[in-house]
Amino acid sequence: MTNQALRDIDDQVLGTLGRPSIRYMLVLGLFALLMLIGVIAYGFQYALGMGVTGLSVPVAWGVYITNFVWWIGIAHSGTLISAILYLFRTKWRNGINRAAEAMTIFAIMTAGLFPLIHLGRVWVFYWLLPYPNWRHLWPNFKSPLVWDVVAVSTYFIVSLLFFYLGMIPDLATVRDNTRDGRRRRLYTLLALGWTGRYEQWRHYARSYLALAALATPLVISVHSVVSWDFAMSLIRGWHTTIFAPYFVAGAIHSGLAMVITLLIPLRKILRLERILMPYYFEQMALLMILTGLIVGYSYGVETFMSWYSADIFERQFWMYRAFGSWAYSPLFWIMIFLNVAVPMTFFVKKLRTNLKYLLIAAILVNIGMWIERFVIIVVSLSHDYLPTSWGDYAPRFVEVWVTGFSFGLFFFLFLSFVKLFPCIPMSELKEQAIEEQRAIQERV
Amino acid sequence: MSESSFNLPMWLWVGCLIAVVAGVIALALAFHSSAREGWLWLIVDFVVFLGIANGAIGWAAVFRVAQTRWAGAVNRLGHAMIFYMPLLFGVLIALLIGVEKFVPWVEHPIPEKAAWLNVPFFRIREVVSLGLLWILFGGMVSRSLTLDAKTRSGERIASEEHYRLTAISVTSVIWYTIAASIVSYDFIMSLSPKWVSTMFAPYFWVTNLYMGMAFLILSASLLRNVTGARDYLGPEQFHDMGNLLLGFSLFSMGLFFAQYLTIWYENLPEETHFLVLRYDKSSWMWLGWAAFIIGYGIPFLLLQSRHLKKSSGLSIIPAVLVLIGVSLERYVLIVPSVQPGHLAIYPLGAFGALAFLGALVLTFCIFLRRYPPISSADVALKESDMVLEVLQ
Amino acid sequence: MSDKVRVRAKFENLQGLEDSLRKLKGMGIRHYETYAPVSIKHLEELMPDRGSTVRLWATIGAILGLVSFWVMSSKASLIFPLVVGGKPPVSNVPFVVVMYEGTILLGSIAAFISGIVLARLWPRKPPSMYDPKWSGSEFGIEVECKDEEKGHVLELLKASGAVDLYGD
Amino acid sequence: MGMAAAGTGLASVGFSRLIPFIHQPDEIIPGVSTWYATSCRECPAGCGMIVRNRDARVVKCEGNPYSPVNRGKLCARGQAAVTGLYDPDRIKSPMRRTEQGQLVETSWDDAFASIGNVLSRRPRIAFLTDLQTTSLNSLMKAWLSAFGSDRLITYETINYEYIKAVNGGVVPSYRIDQSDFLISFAADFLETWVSPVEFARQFSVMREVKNRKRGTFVYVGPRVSMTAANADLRIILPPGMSTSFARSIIDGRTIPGIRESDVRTIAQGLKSASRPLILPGLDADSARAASILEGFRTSTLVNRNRPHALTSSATSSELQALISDMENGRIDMLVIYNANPVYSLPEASRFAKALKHVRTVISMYSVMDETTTLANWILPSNTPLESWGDYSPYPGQTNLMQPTMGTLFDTRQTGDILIESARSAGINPVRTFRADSFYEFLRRQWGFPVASGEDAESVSPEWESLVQRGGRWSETGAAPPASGTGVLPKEESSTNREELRLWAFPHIYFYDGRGANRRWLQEIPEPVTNAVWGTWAEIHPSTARKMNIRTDDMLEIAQGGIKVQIPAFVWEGVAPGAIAVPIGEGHSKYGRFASGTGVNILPLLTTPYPAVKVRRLGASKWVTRIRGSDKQHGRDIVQTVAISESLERTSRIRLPLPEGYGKEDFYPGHEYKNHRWAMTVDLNKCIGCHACETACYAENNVAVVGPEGIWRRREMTWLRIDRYIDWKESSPILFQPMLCQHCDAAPCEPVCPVYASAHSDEGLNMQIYNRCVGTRYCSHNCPYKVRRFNWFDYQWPSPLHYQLNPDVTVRSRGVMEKCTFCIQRIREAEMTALRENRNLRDGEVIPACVQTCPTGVYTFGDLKDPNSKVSRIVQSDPRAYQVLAELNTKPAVIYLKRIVERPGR
Repeated sequence: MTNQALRDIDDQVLGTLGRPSIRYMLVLGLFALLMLIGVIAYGFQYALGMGVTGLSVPVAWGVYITNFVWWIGIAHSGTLISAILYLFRTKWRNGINRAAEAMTIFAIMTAGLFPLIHLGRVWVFYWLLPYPNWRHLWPNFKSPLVWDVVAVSTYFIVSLLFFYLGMIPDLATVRDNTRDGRRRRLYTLLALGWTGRYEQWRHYARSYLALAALATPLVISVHSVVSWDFAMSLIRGWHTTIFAPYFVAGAIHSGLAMVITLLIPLRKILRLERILMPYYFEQMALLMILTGLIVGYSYGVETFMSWYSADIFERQFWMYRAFGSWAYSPLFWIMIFLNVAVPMTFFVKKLRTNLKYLLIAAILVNIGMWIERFVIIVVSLSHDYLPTSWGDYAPRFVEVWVTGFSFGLFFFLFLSFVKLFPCIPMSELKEQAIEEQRAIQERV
Repeated sequence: MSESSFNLPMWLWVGCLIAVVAGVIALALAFHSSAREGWLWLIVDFVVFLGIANGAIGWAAVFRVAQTRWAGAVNRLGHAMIFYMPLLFGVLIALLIGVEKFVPWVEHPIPEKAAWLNVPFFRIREVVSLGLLWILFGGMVSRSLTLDAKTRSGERIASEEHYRLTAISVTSVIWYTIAASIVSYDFIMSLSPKWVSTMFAPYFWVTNLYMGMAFLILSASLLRNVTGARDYLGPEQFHDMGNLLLGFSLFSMGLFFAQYLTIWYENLPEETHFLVLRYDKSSWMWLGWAAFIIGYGIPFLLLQSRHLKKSSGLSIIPAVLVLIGVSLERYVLIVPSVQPGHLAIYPLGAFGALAFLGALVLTFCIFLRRYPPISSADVALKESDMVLEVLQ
Repeated sequence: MSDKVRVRAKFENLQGLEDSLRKLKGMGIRHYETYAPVSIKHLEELMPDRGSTVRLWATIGAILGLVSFWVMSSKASLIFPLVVGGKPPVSNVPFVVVMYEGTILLGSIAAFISGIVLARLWPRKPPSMYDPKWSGSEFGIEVECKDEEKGHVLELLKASGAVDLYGD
Repeated sequence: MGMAAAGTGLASVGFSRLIPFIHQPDEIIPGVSTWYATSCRECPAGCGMIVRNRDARVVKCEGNPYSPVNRGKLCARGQAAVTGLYDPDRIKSPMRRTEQGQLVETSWDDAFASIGNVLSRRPRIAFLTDLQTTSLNSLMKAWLSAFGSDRLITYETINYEYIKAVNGGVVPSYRIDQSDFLISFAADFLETWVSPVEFARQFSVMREVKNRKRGTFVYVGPRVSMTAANADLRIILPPGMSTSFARSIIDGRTIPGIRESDVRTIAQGLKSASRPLILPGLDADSARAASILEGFRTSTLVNRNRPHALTSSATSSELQALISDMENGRIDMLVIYNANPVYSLPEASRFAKALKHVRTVISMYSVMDETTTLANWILPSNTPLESWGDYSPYPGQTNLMQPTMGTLFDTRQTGDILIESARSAGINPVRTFRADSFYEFLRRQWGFPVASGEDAESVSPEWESLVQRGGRWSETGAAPPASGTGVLPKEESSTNREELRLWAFPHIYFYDGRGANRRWLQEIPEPVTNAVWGTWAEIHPSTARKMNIRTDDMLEIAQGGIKVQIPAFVWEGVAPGAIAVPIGEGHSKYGRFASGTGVNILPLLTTPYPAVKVRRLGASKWVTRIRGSDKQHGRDIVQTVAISESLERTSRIRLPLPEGYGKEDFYPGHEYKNHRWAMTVDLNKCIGCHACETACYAENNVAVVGPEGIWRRREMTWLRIDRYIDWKESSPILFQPMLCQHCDAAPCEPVCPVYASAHSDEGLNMQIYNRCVGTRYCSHNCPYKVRRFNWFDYQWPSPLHYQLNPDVTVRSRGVMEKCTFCIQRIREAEMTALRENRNLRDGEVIPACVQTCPTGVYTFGDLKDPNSKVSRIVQSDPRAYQVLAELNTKPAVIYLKRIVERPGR
C-alpha cells in the first residue's frame, strides 16, 4: 500500500508533463505576442531616449520602477514558502514550493530587466557591477542602487541554486519515466546521475537545509534593500525608518497573492486537485491576514508619524497624498482598501475556503500592491520641497507596452516551465506520505 | 494530569520579599537623593518589566494563534505572567500621577504636537491601551484555564470554544502591538520630543517579544523539574524556543540596523540627534554598544549551536544575556533624553529593579502553584481546526 | 577483495528495507547501501556512515563572503577616496549591507557545491545496476558481503519482504 | 580680458573652414578666445558690448565695462544677439523678385547693376530704417540727398511720441539712482523702457538701504509687470485711469476702487521727497498723468538737454504721411532697413497694400521677415555683429562697432551696400561721400581718415584704442535730430468701465517683435507669468468670473473687424476691466522659431488701449509656461525682512566647511586644500530680469527643449528664477534665483551608483557626464531640483551650433547635468594665476551669471579665504540664510533676505 500512495503521486505529477493542448499553446502564443509588442516599444525608447516616457524632472521614476519593486515583491513568497516554512517544518508547504520557487525565479528575471530598461544609458549598465578594470573604476558601495544590484543578483543566484537542488530527485524520477530520447537526454543531464543512494541523500539533505537556512535571512534582506532604494533619499514619503519591514511584509503579501493567483487556475488546468488541497490555500490566506495586518500597521504608523513629526513638509505631503490630488488621492484610498480591507475578509472561514473568492481577492491584492508602489514612488516625487518644481506624471504608451512585456515574459516562462518540469515536488510529497504512514503505524 | 506538584520553598518566599523590600527602599532613596533620578528609574524598570511580562504572555497568545501543538507547557508559563499585571498597573498609575515631573514637554511645550503631547490625554491613553490589553490577556488566560478544567474532567469541548480562545488570542496579539507602540511613544520617544522614527514602535515591541522568549526559556529550564512539566519541555521544545530566540535576535538586529542606516544616511538633524547621542558622539555610546552586543550579538552567535539550543541547562546563558542586554538598552534609550552629555549611572536606582524582579518571581510562582503547569487546551489541538501555522 | 560479493534486493515499501537494515546491522555486516525515492533521515542510525561536512563548508563560505565583500567595498572606495555627501570613503554602516549579501551569497554557493561534490553528482547516466523504480516508489539495497555470508543475506532479505533479489 | 581691435584684415577671412587655417590671421589663436568691443543693437538703449570670439566664431556677448550706459552688464536680449547672428533662417545671398513674383537668389553684381540702373533714373526715394545714429545715419542722409531725396524715416514700433509730447519733443535722460521717491506710470524701465540695463543699475543704487532708509518706488499702471513687482506700492488701474488718479493725488479726491490711504501715502511721499522722479509710460494716458504730477512737483532728475537717441524716432503722423504717399504713387523706391512695418504697424495690411504701389522695394534686413518677403529686391546686410559702425544713445556717448567675426553668408555691410549702389548709379562715392567704403566713411566721421596705403601696422594708435575700448564717451555732444514732436490725443472724457480695454505691452525679451527669432528668448520664461513660447491674455479673476473664463480657455479678442485667438491667463496681476497681451509674438515669417509661435496683437492697436470685444471660445489651449505651484505654502523659501524690523541674523548658517558640522552630524565632512567656492545671492537686489539665466544658456551650451519639452516639465536651464506669488504680502511677487547649491553634504552624491555625481576638492558638486549612466536618483535626491536630465539628444540647427562654447561639453542623451559654478571659468582663472605664478585674487573668478547681473545680485568667491568678499558677507550680513537649511545639506549658495515694506505674515 505504501508504494501505491507513492505511485499515485508520481502518476499525477508526471501527468502534467504530457503534450500541451492547443488551447494551452494558444495562450502561450498570446503571451509571446505580448512580449513582441513590448520589445518593439522598447526599441522605440532605445532609439530615441527616455523622453518617449512620461517621466520628467520631479518624477523621474515611474511605472518602470513600480514594476521592478512589484515583481521583486512577487519573487519573495517563493523563497519564503520553500525556505522559511521548511525551517518551520510546515507540512502544507510541500505541495506548492516548487511552483512558488519557479515563480520566484521568473519574477526576479522579469524584475531585473526594469532597472536596465529605466537606465538613461543602458548600454553601459555593466558600470554598476563590481568588476576589476584597468581604469580602477568601481561602483559606489555607499549607493543604495549598488546594494540593490548586489542583493537582487544574490537573491537570483541563491534561489536558482535552491530551486535546482530541490528539483534534482524529481528530475531523476522524470528521467526514469521518460521514453522520448531528446527529453530523456535533457533530464539525464540535469539529474546529475541521481540514483537515490543513501550517501547522496545524506549530503543532499544537509545542503538543502543549509541553503534554506541561508535563504531565509536573504529574503528579509533583499526587500529591505529594495526599500532602502527609497528610504535612503530625503524625499518625504520615502525617507522613513519603517520602510524595511514594511516593504518585506508588503512583498510577502503580494507574493502570496500571486502564488494563489497562479495555483488556483493551475490545479484546474493540470488536474492536480488531489495534490493541491484547498487546505493549502486556506493556510496562505491566513498568512495573508498576517501580512495584511503588518502592512496596515505600517500605513497607520506612517500617518501618525507624519503628523507627530510636526514637520511642514511631512504634514503637507501626507495631506496631498490623501486628499490633495484628483488623480492620485483616490489611488491612496484604493490601495488601503485592497491591501488591508480585502485580506481581512479572510477572517471569515467561509470566504477563505472558497477558492473562487480567494482567487478574486488575491488578484485584487496584487493590483493593490502595484498601486501601493506607484503611490509611494510617483506621488512622493511629484510634491517635494520647492513648490516651483512640483509636477505630475502619467505613463505613456511605451511604458504601458513594456509593462505588458513583463507580464508576457513571466507567464510565458512559467507556463513553459510547468510543461517541461515537475511543478510539484514529488520526493517531498512522498516523504510526507511515508511519514504519515509511519505515524499511523505508530498509533496502531 | 494532576494539580501542580509545585509548591514554593520557603527560601523563595523570603528571598522575593526581601528583594521587594530592598528594591522599594532603594527606589525611595533614589527619589530622596533626586526626584528626577527616581522617576527615571521607575520608568526604566516599568518599561523593562512591562516588556518582559507582556512579551511572555504575548507569546502564549501567539502560540495559540499559530495553533502550536508543542507549546502546551510554554503557554502556561506565559499565562503565569497575568498575576504580575496588577502590580505593573499600580506602577503605571504612580507614573501617570507623576507624569509632569519627568516629561520635558510640560515645561517646554511643543504647540504643533500639543494635541498628542498633553498630560490628560497621556494618562487616558495609557490607562485605556494597557488596561484593555491586560483585560484581553486575562480573558485569554481564564478561557484557557476553563478549557483545561473541562478537558481534565473529560468533557468534550465544542470546537467553537476552542475558536473563542483563538479569537481572543488573535485580538490580544493585534492589540498588543498597538498598546506597546503607545507605550514606546509615551515613555521613550516623548522624553526627547523632537525625535521621530517610524521604526521605533515596531522595534520596541519586537524586542519585547524577544525578551519574553528569553524569559520563557529561562523559566522553563528552571521550572521544568519542579512543575512536573518535564516531558512537555523536552529538548525539542527548547530547540524550537532557541530557534525563535535566534530568529528574533537576527530580526531585532535587522530592525535596529534598518533604523540606524536610514537615519545615518540622510543625516537630518531632527532624526540624528537621538542616535548620535546614544551610539556615536558621547560616552553614552559605550553603554549603547555594550547593550547591543550583550543583548543581540553574543546570543546570536551562541544560538548557532544546535547542542546549546537543545540543552535545557545551557540555553539559560543566551536567555540571561538577552534579558540583561535589552534591559541595558532600555536604560540607554530612556536616560540620555533627560541626562544628555556624558554617561550617567545611578547604582542606587539600579537596586530598584530588585523590587520588580522579586514581585515578578513571586506572582509567577503563585500562579504556577495554583494552576496546572500544562495548558491541555493547547495540547488537545487537532489538525482539523488549525489556524495560521507559520510558527509551528 | 576477491571473495566479496554483492547482493541486491528491491523492496516495495520502506518497512521491508528498514527491518532488513536492522537485521544486517545485527549480523554485523558493515557494507551496504540503500536506494530510496525519498530522504530517509530517520534511518540514519542504521547506516554505516552518517553526518556530513556540508554545514562546515557553508560556514566557511559565509565567513569568506563576509570578509571578502568588506575588503572589496573598502578597497574599491579607497582607490579614489571620494567623500560623497559628507560620507567618508570607507563608511562601514552602508558596507554592512554589501557584506551581509556577500555572506549569504558565498555561503549558499559553498553549501550547494559542497553538497553536489560530496554527493558525487555530475551529469552522467545512472549505473547499469540502477533500477528506475528506485526514483519512483520502490526501495533498493545493495549489500557487499563475504561469499559465505551470501546465502544467509539473501535469506534475510527475502524474509524482510524483498520482491526480487539478484546477486553476482 | 584682453580686448583686441579688429584690423581691416578680419572681415576678409574666409570662415567656411574650421581651424587650423591655411593662412591663419594673427588675431586668431586656436583655443584662445579674443574679445572684440562693439555696441549692442538689440534695442535703442545702445549698451556697450564685448563679444567673445573663439576659434573665429562668436560664442558669447557680454557688457562692455567701459560703457557708461551698462557698465559691463547686459540684459537677456543683448546676450541673445549672438543667436540672432546664427539664426538658421538668415538670408544667405541677395535675392530678386522675378516677373512671376517669386524670390530667387542672385549675385551682388546683378543686384547693383539693376538697382543702379533704377537709381540713375532719379526715382523718388523714401528710406525706412530702425533707429540709427551718427555715421550710418548720416551716410543714409548723404545717400538720399545724392538722389535728391530727404525722406529718411526712423521707424521704431515703440516710438515714445507721447513721452516726447510731454517733454518738449525729446525723450529726456533720467537719474533714477538719485531719486528718493519714484513714481512710474506704466513705464517698465527694468524691462523695455528706454534703457533697461542702465535703469536697473540705477534702481538698485536707489534701493540700497542706508541707515534704515531707501528710495520708495510706486508703480501705477494696468498690469503688475516685472518692474511693478519690484515696487513698494502698486496701484493697478484699468488703462486710461492714470490721469484721473494723478489728479486725485493732487486734489485728494479719491476715485472708486483705490484705497485713499494709498493716495495719501503717495501724495505725502511726493511732498516730503527731496528728489522725486515721475516716469511717463508709453501710452498717452500715462504720459499725461506723469506730466500732471510733474507740474505738481517738478523733478530735478529729468534732463531734457541730454535727450536720448529715441528722440529721432518718427511719430505715427509721419508714417501716415508716408503710407498715403505710397498709396498715391508719390514714391518710386522704398528702401527698408531693419524695419518691419508689415508686422508691427497697426494698419499693417494697409501698408502691405501700399507697398504694391511702389515700383522698387529694397529690403536690407538680414533675416527674412514679413516686410522683406514683400520686397522685390533683398540686399541682405551683415548683422551688427559682423559690421563696422557706431551708435550713440546719448549726446557724446558713442559706442564704436567692429566686426566681431567674418561674415557667415554672402552678405554686406549696410553702408557698403548704399555706397556700391550709388557707385553703380554712376555716382563717385569718393566725391559724394568722401569715402570709398563704409569703413572709410566711419573713420572720417570719427576724425581718423584712412591714410593712403595704410596697413595694419600704420593704423593710428588712437583709433586702435578707440576700437579696442569700443567707443568714446563724453558728457557733451550733438543732440540727436528730433523727428516731429508727438502730440497727446484729447483726453477721453470718461472711460466706460463696462468694456474691456486691451493693454498691449512690449514683451521683455521680444521688445517690439525683433527678438522673437532668438530661441533662447522664446525658452526663457517671462518673469511674472513664467510664460514661454507663445502669447497669452491676462485677465483679472473678477473679470474672468463674470465671463466664466478659466486659465487656458481660448479667447477671441476682436476690435475693428480684426479678430485674434489667444488663450487666457487669469491672475490678480492685471487691472479688472483690462486684458493684457504681450507684443512681439505671432510672426508669419520670421525664421522657424518665431513663425507660427503665439499671436500678433499689434494690428488691434489703432489706439493705445482700444476697447475690445472678448468672447470665450469652446476650445482651450495651454498657455505654455513653467509648471509648478507659485505659492510658498508656508515653507519660508524666499525669506523677507521688513525694513522696520531689527536686522539680527535669525537663521543659523550651517557652513559648507568642516566647522559647519556639529553635534547632530554623523560624519565630519570635507577638508579643503585650496578653495571652497561659494556664492551669495542678494534677494533684495534681484529684479527678476533673467539676464543671468540667458548668460548661463550662452556659457554652458544649455539645450532648448521647445514648448513640448516645457509642457512635459523638461526645461534644461541650470539656473532658474523661481517666482512666488502671494497677493496679501507687501511684496506680492518674489523672485529667487535657484541654481545648484553645491551642498557640502550633497544628497545627490552618495546615491549615485557610479560616482558620476561627486565632490571636488574645491567644494564643487560635480557631475561627470561620461560616467553617468542615467539612473536619475541624484535628481530625486536634490531638494532644490536643479538637476536636468537629457531626455533626448537635443539639436542645434546649423549654424546655431557655431555658438556652442568650446570649453563646455555638449551633453548627450541619457546623462544628468547641472550648474557647475562655471568650472571652465574657474579653471581658466586658476591657469592664469598659475602662469603668472601667484595666488588667485578674490573676485578673479566670475561665473557667467555673476558677470552679467545688472544689479549685482551675486557674489562669488572662496569661502576658505576669510577676507574674500563672499566670506565677509556670509560672516557679517544679518540677512544671510540658507534655503531648506533644516535638511542639513549645508548649501554653498547663501541667500540674503529680501527687504520689504511691511513684515511678512
